[in-house]
Amino acid sequence: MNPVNYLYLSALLFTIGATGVLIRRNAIVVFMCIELMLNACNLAFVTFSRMHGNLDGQVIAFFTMVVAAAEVVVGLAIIVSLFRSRHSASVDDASLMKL
Amino acid sequence: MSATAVHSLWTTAAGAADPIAKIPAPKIEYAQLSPTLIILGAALIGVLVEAFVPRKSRYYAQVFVSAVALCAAFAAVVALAADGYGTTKAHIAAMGAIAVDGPALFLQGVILLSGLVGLFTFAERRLDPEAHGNRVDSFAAQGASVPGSDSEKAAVKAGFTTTEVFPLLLFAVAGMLVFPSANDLLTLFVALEVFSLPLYLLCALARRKRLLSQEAAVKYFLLGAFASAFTLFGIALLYGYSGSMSYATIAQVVDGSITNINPALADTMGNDALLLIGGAMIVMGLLFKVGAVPFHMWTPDVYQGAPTPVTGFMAAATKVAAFGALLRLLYVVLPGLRWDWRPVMWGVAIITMLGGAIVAITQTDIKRLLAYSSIAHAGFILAGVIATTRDGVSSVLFYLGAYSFVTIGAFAVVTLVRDAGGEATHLSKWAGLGRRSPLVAAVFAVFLLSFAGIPLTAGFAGKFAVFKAAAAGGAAPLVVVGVLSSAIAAFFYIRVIVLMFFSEPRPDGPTVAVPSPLTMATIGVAVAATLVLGVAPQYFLDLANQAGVFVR
Amino acid sequence: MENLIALLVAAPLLGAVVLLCGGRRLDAVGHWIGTALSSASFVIGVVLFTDLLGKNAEHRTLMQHLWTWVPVEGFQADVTFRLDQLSMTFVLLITGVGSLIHLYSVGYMEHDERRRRFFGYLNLFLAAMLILVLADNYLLLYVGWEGVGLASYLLIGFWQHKPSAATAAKKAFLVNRVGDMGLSIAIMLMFTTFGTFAFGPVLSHVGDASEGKLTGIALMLLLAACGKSAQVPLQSWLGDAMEGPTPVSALIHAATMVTAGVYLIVRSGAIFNAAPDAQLVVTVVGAVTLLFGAIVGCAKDDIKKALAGSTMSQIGYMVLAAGLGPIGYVFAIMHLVTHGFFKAGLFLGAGSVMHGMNDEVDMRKYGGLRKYMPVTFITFGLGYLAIIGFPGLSGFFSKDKIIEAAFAKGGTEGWILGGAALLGAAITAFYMTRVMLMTFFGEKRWQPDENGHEPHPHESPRTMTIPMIVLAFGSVFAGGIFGIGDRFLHWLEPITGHEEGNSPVSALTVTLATMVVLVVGVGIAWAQYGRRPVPAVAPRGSLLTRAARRDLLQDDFNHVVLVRGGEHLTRSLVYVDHTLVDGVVNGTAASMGGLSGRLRKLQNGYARSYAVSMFGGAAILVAATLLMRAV
Amino acid sequence: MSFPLLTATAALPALGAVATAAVPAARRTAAKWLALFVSLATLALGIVVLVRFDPGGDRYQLTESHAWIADFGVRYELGVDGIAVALIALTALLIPFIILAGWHDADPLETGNKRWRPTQGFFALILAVEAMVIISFEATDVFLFYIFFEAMLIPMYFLIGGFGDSAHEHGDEAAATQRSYAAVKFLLYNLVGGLIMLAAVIGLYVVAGNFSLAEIAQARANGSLHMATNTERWLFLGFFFAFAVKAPLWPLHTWLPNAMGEATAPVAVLITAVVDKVGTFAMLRFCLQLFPEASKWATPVILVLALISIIYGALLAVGQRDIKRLVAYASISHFGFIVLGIFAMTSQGQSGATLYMVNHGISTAALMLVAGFLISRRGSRLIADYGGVQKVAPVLAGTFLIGSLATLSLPGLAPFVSEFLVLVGTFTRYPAIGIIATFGIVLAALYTLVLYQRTMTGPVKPEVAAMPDLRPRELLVVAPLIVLLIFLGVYPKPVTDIVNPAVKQTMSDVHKKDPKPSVEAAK
Repeated sequence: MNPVNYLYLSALLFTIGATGVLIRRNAIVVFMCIELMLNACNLAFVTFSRMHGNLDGQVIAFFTMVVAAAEVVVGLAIIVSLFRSRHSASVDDASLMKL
Repeated sequence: MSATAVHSLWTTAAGAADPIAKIPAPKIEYAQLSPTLIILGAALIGVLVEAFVPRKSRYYAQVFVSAVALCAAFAAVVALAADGYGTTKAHIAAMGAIAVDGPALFLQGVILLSGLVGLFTFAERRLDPEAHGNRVDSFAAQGASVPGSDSEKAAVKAGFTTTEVFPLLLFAVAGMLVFPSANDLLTLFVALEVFSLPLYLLCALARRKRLLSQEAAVKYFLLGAFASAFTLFGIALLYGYSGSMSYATIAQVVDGSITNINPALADTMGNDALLLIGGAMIVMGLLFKVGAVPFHMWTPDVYQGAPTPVTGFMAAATKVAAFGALLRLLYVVLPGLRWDWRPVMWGVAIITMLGGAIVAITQTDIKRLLAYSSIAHAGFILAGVIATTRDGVSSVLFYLGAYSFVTIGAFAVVTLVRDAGGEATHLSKWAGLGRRSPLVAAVFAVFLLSFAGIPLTAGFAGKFAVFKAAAAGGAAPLVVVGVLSSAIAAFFYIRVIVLMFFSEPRPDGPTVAVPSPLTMATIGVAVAATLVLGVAPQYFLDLANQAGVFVR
Repeated sequence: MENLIALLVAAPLLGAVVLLCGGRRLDAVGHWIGTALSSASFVIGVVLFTDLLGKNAEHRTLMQHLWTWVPVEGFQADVTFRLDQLSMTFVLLITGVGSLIHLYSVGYMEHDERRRRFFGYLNLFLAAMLILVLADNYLLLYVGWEGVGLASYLLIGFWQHKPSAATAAKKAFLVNRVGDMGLSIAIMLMFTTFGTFAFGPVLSHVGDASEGKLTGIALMLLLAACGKSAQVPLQSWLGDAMEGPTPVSALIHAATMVTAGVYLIVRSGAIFNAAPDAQLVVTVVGAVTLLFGAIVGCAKDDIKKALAGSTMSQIGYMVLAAGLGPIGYVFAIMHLVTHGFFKAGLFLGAGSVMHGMNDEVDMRKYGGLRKYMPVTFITFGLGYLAIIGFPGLSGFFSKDKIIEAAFAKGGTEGWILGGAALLGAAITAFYMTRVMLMTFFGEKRWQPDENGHEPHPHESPRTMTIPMIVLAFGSVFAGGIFGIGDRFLHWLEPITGHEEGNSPVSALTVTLATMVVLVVGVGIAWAQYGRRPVPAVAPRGSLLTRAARRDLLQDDFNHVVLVRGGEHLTRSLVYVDHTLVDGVVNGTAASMGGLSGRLRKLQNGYARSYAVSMFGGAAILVAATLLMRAV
Repeated sequence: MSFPLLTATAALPALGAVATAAVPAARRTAAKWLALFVSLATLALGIVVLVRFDPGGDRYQLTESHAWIADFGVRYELGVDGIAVALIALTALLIPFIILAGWHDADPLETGNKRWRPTQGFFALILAVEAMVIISFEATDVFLFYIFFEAMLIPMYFLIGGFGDSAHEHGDEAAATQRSYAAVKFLLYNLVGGLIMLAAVIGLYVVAGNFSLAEIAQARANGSLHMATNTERWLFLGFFFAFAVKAPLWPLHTWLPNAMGEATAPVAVLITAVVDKVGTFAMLRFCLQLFPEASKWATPVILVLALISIIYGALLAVGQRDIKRLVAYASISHFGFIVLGIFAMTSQGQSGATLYMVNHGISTAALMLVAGFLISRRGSRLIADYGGVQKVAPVLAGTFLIGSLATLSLPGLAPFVSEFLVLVGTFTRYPAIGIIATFGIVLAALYTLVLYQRTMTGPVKPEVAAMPDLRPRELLVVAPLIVLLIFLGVYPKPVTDIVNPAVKQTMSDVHKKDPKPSVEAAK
C-alpha cells in the first residue's frame, strides 16, 4: 500500500493532538495530547525514512521517544507540584498572571 | 510502486556484503567541541555533588564548579576563535552535527558570559533576610514541598536550599551552546529540548510567590512543549522533503544542486509544499523561543513568575541561542527560499516591534514591562535578520551581545528593590527611588536609556547597526516602523525614569537591599558593557564582522 | 568742523547715560547736568551754524562718517551724520527749544522725587531726535525715529503709577510702531530698488526707478510720518499723550518730535516729487488732519488736550505744505520752526497755569487768571496771537505762505486745499480765542477741591518764566526774521528746491481772506465765551461737539475694531493652540494608551488561549509562506 | 598634531560636570563655585577659539579628525565655520550667567537625606548640556552631531523635570506632575524628531556610505554622489523634521511653552537660548549643505510655516497670562524669524538669521532671567499677580524694560539689526512674505509693552510692596548682558565679519545669488 497514507495519518494525529491541547483543561490531558503530537511526528519520520530508504528517520524516532520521556519527567514534576499546591490540575485555574 | 520501493529497500540491505563495514566509527573533534563538553561534564559533576557532598557545603561546591566550568568553557571558546576556527578554519565537526564557525563561537562566547553573570545572580544570598540563621538565595527551599505547608516551613527551618539549580543552569547553557551551532535538524531539536527542560524547572523554583512561579513553569512547559512539537513536525517534513537531516544537504536540495531524485519518491522528494510547511513550522518553533508576536504570549507571564535571576538569564541567553539558530537556519538551510520567507518575516518583525512597544505602555509590573520590551527588541533584531546580508548577521550578533548584558543587568537591579513581600516589582512602588538611592536608580536609568536606544549607550549602537543593515538590505520601511516603535517604546522607559526621579517616594516604599559582591559584579559588568559598547563599539563590531560568516 | 557733529549727539547721550545709571547720588544735581549738556549741544549747534553761514550755499553740507554699522554681503549701513541747512535748522530748533524746556522743567518738576530720571529721559530724547535729523541714511534715521518713540514712551508714562499714563504711553508707542512698520517697509523697498538706503545715492537716482516703486516708497514714508506726526488715521495717540508732564508735551508733542514726519517728507522730497499720486495723498492727509485737529481743539475743555488738537491741526498745515512739493517744502519747514516757538510757548504757559492751579487742567475751572499770573498771561497771549496768524507775528508769515501755496497747487485741488486751509485758519482763531478767554478772562471759576483747600494761583518761579519769555520773543519775531526778504527760503532752497506756483489768486487776496476768517473766528469765540460767563460744567453740546470731545469717535472705533477684535482673536488662538495643535499630540499619546489597554486584554492568563494564538500564528505563517510561493 | 582646541572646549565642561556631580552633599556651595569656575574656563577657551578662527581662512578650521566607528563610517571629526564659532561663543558666554542666575534654584530644603544632592546634580547637568551643545556645534560628522543632538535631551530632561520653580516645595504634588508632564513632553517630542532623523541618517549612510559633512558636500558638488530627487527629499524631510521640532517651528512648538513655563528661569534660558539654537544651526549646516535641491524644493512651505510661527507665536504671546509662557511664545515668534532668514536664501537673510541666533540668545537671557528674579520674589508666574513693581524695585523694572525693548527689537539694541536683516533678506526675494512678517514688529511691541505695563506700572500691589530690588549677584548677571545688547546693537561688525564668509559658502552650496536691485545706485 502507499506509504503516503501514513503521512496523512500522522498529520491527522498531529492535528488531533494540537486540537486537544487547545480544548482540554486538565494539564495532564493537555500534556498527553502533546505526546500524541510527538508520536505523530515519529510516524511521519518512520514513514519518510521508509520512503527515502535511509535509516535516519527511524533513528530520529528513537531520539524523539527519549526526548518525550525526558519531557514527561520534567512535565509531570511541574504539573504534580502545581496540583499539590492548588488541588487542581486545570490549566485554566492557573491564570494569576494576566494582562 | 510501493512493492518495488520495498524491494529496493531490501536489496540495499541484502546487497551489503559486510553490514559492519557500512557503519564507520564516528570521528569526533573533541577539542573543537570542548566548550560544550566542559559544561556538560561540569553539569554531571554538579549532579554528583548533589549526591555526595554534605548539604552545608553543596552551595559552595556547586558555585565553584559552575564558575570554573563557565570560565574554562569561555577560555576554550576564545582559544578556538584565536585559533581561527571562527574564520579560516571554520568547518563542520562531529560528523556534520555541529558547525564550528564565527557565529557559533561568537554566540557561544556571549552565552557563556551571560551564563557566568547569570550564575552570579543565581548565587546571590544576601538579598533575602536570613531565615533561621541561614543565608538564603532566591530559590525555593524545597521545590517539592507545597507552598505554605508545614513541610516547606520545616525545609526552610532546616536551611535547605535548592542547589540543583546550578547543574540545571549548566545543562541549559550546554543546550544553548549547541543550539546555534547545530548543523543538522536532529541536533537542533535535541539541543532545543536540552536547554528548554532545565529552564522549565528553574522557573518553578522561586522562593517567594511560589504559586506564580509554578504557574509560570506550567505555562512555559506546556506552551514550550507545544511549540517543540511543531518544530519536530517541521523537521519531519523537511526530512521528508530532502531525505536528509543535515543542513548542507537540505540546502543543496533546496537550491536544486542535488537532483538525483528517485522517481519512486517524486511525490515527496523535492516537493515544495513539504519544504515550505516544514520550514515554516521550524521557524515558528524558533520564533516562539525568541518571543516574537504572535508566539510571544508566554513571555510576560513566565518572565513575571520565574525567579528574577532565572528571568534575567533566560531573557538574555535564550534569545541569543534562539536567534543564533534562526540565523543559521535561514542563512544556511533556506537561503534558496529567501523570497518566500522574507515577506513573512517582514510581517512578523513589524507586528513584533509595534505589538511589544504598544502593549508595554500600560504595564504596571516592572518584570512584565521588561518582558514586553524584550518582545519589541526581538522585533528589532528580526529586522536585522531579514537583511540577509553579511552585515545583517554581524549586526544581529552585535545586537545580541549588547542586549544580553543590558538585560541581565536590568533584572539584577530588579532583584535589589525589595519590600516585605520580596521583590517589589509593582511600578508604583518604584516611585521616588531616585531620591532614596540615586545610584541604583541612575544605574537602572542607564539600562532603560540603553533599551530606549539613546545615543552613547549599547542599545543605540546595536539599534543603529541593525537598522543600518536592514536599510542597506532594502528594508527601509522596516527601519521606519522600527524608528516609530522605538519612539513608542521610549515612552514607557521614560515613564519609569519619571517615576523613579520625579515622583514623591511612598512612605511604604521598598528598600534597596545591599547585595553581595556577586550581584554588584553582575551589575558593574552590565553597566560597563552598556557604556563601552555605546561609546567605543568599534572593537566588538569588528569581532562581530569577522564572525559574520556561516560555514556550509 | 564736521567732527563737531558727533558731539551734538554725544553731549545729551552722555547726559542720559550719566543720569540714568548715576543712581540717587546724582539726585541733587541731576537736573543741572541735564540742562548743561543740552545747552552744550545747543552751543555746538550755534558754532556749526555760524560755520555754515560762513560757507557759500553749495558747500553747506558737512558729512561725518563714524563707523560701519552693519556690513553684510550687499548690504551696507553706516553710522554717518549729515549736517546741511535742513538738519541744521532742526538742530537749532531742537537744542534751542530743548534747552529752554530743560530749564523750565527744573522748576516744574521741582517737587518730583524722580526728577533726575526725568532729565535723563529728556536728554535721551534730545540725542535720539538729533540722530533722527542728522542721519545720512534711512536706517540710521530709523534708529532716531524709534529712539524718540522710546523717549516719548518713557516720558508720557513718566508718572507710571497712574494707569492712565501707562496706558497712554503704551498706546503712543504702539501707534507709532504701526508707522515705523511703514518706514521699515519703505527702507526695504529702497533696498530692493536702489540696493542702498543712504540719502545721497537714493535721492540722486530717483529718476531711474519706476514710478510704481517710488509711489510705494512714498506712501510707506507717509504712513511713517502719519504715525510720528499724529496725522489721520494714526493721530489717536497724541491726545492721550498729554498724560505726560507738560514740559514733555511742549518739547516732544508740540515743538520737535511730532514734526519729524514733516522732516521725513521734506527730506525725501525727491521721491515724492517723482510720485505725484503719493503727493496728492499727502496733501489730502494734511488737509483732513488740519480740520480734524482744529475741530477736536474746539471741543476740549482740557487745556492741554485743546492745545494738542491745535498741534495736530498745525502739523496738518505743514504736511499739506510738504505734500505740495517744491512749492511748499520751505514753508512747511518754516511753519514748523515758528510753530515750534509759539506752540512750545503756549504749552509752557499752560504748564505754568497748571502749576499755579494744583495741576488742574479743566479750563472751565480757570477764569480771570490774567490778574494772578501776568507773565504767563502775556507770553501765552503773544503765543496766541502768533498761532492765529495775527499780522506781523510768526504765525502770520508761515501759515499765510502755506495757504497761498495750497491755492497755488492749481486746479480744483488747489481750490479745495486752499479752502480747507482757510477754514482751518478760521477754526484755529476760534478755538485759540476760546482757550484764551476761558483761561485768562472772565470770573474765577475754581472751587475748593473735595478735601477743602482751594487753589491760590500764583506766578511761576523764574526758571519757568524765563523760557516762556524767550519763546514769546521767538513767536513774535521769528516769522518776520524768516519771512521778510525770503531769508529762510534762500537758506533752505539748495536742499529742498523751490518753485513759485502759479496761484489763481494773488498773494494779497489770500492775506486779506486770511484776515477776514481770522476776525470771524475770533468774533464767534468772543460771542460765545467772552460776552456771557462760561459754565463751570460742560453743557451737553451739539452732536458734533460731543463727537469732537471724543476725538470724533476715532478711539471708539479703534477700541471696538482693533482692541476687542484683537482680544477675541488672541483668546480663540490660545484655545486653538491648546485644544487643536496640542490636542493632536496628546490625542495620539492617549490613543496609543487606549490601543495598548485593549491589546493587553488578549493576554488573559489562560495558557490555552496562548496556545490558540500560537496555533493560529503557525497556521498563518504556513499559509503565508505557501501564498508567497503561489503569487 | 596641534592642541585639540575644539575637543578641549567641549571636554572641559564635560569633565566639570563629572567633578561637580562628585562633590559631597555637604559641600554644595563648593559645587556651585566649581561649576561657575568651569563655565568661566570654558568661556575662556571659547574666546580662544574665537581668536584663533580666521574669517578669511578655510571654511572649516581648527579641524580634528580621528577614526571612531569605522564600521558605521563614523569619524570623530570636528571643525568650525564662522556660524559655529559665533554660536559656540554665545553658548560659552551664556552658561556662566545661567549658573550664576540659578545659584539658589537647586538648594534642597530637606538636607537630612545625605544621598539626595540636587544642587550638585543641577549644576553638573547644566555643564553636561553645555558640553553636548558645544560639540554638536563643532561636529562636522553627521553621525557625531546626531549622537549629541540626541544625547543632550537627557540632561535637559532632568533639568526640566527635576528643578521647577517649585523645586523647593517637595510637597507640591500638582506642580511636580505639571513639571514631569512638561519634561516628558519635551523629551518625547524631541525624541520622536530625533528618531525620524535617525532613519534619515541611516538612509544617508546607505546613499553616501559615510558621514563626513565635507566629503558628502564635496561629492554632491562635483556630482560624484548623485541622489535621486525623491531620496534627497525624504532625507531632507527626515533631518528637517528633527530640527523643526527643536527650533521649534509651528505646529511642532507646543512643547516649548510647557517646558519653559515649568522649568526654572535659568533652565528656560538654557532651552531657548542655547539648546534650541542647535536646531536652527543644523538647518543651516546640514539641511542646506547636504540637500541643497531638496531645501529649495521645500522652501515655500517652510517659509509659510515660519511666517505662521512669527504671527501665531506673537498673537499667543499677547494672550498669555503667565510671564514665562509669554516669553516662550515670543521665542517661537523669534525662531520663526530665524527660519525665515535661513530659507529666504539671501546673504542678508542668512547673516541676519545667524546674528539673530546670537542676539536672541542674549536678549531672551536678559528678559527671562530678570523675569526669573521677579518670579522668585513673588513666587507666582501669573502676570495678574504683579503691578507697580517699578515703584518698589526700579532697577529690576529698568532691566526688565530693557529686556523687553530688546525683545521688541528696538533700534540701538542688538536684535534690531538681525531682525531687520532677516526682513530685508526675505523682502528682496519674497516681498509679500517680508511685509507680512513686518507685522510681527507691531505685535512684539504689543505683548512686551502689555507685559511691562501690567507687571511694572500702575498702583503698587500689596503683595509686591515689600519686594527687594535686584541684589548684587542678580545685577552681576543682568548688567553684562545689557551692555552686550547695546554694544552689538551699535557695533555688530565683529560678529558679522565672522559670519559673512560662512554665509557666502552656504549660499554657494545652494547655488543661490542675491537678487539684484533694479537700479544700481550703491557706490
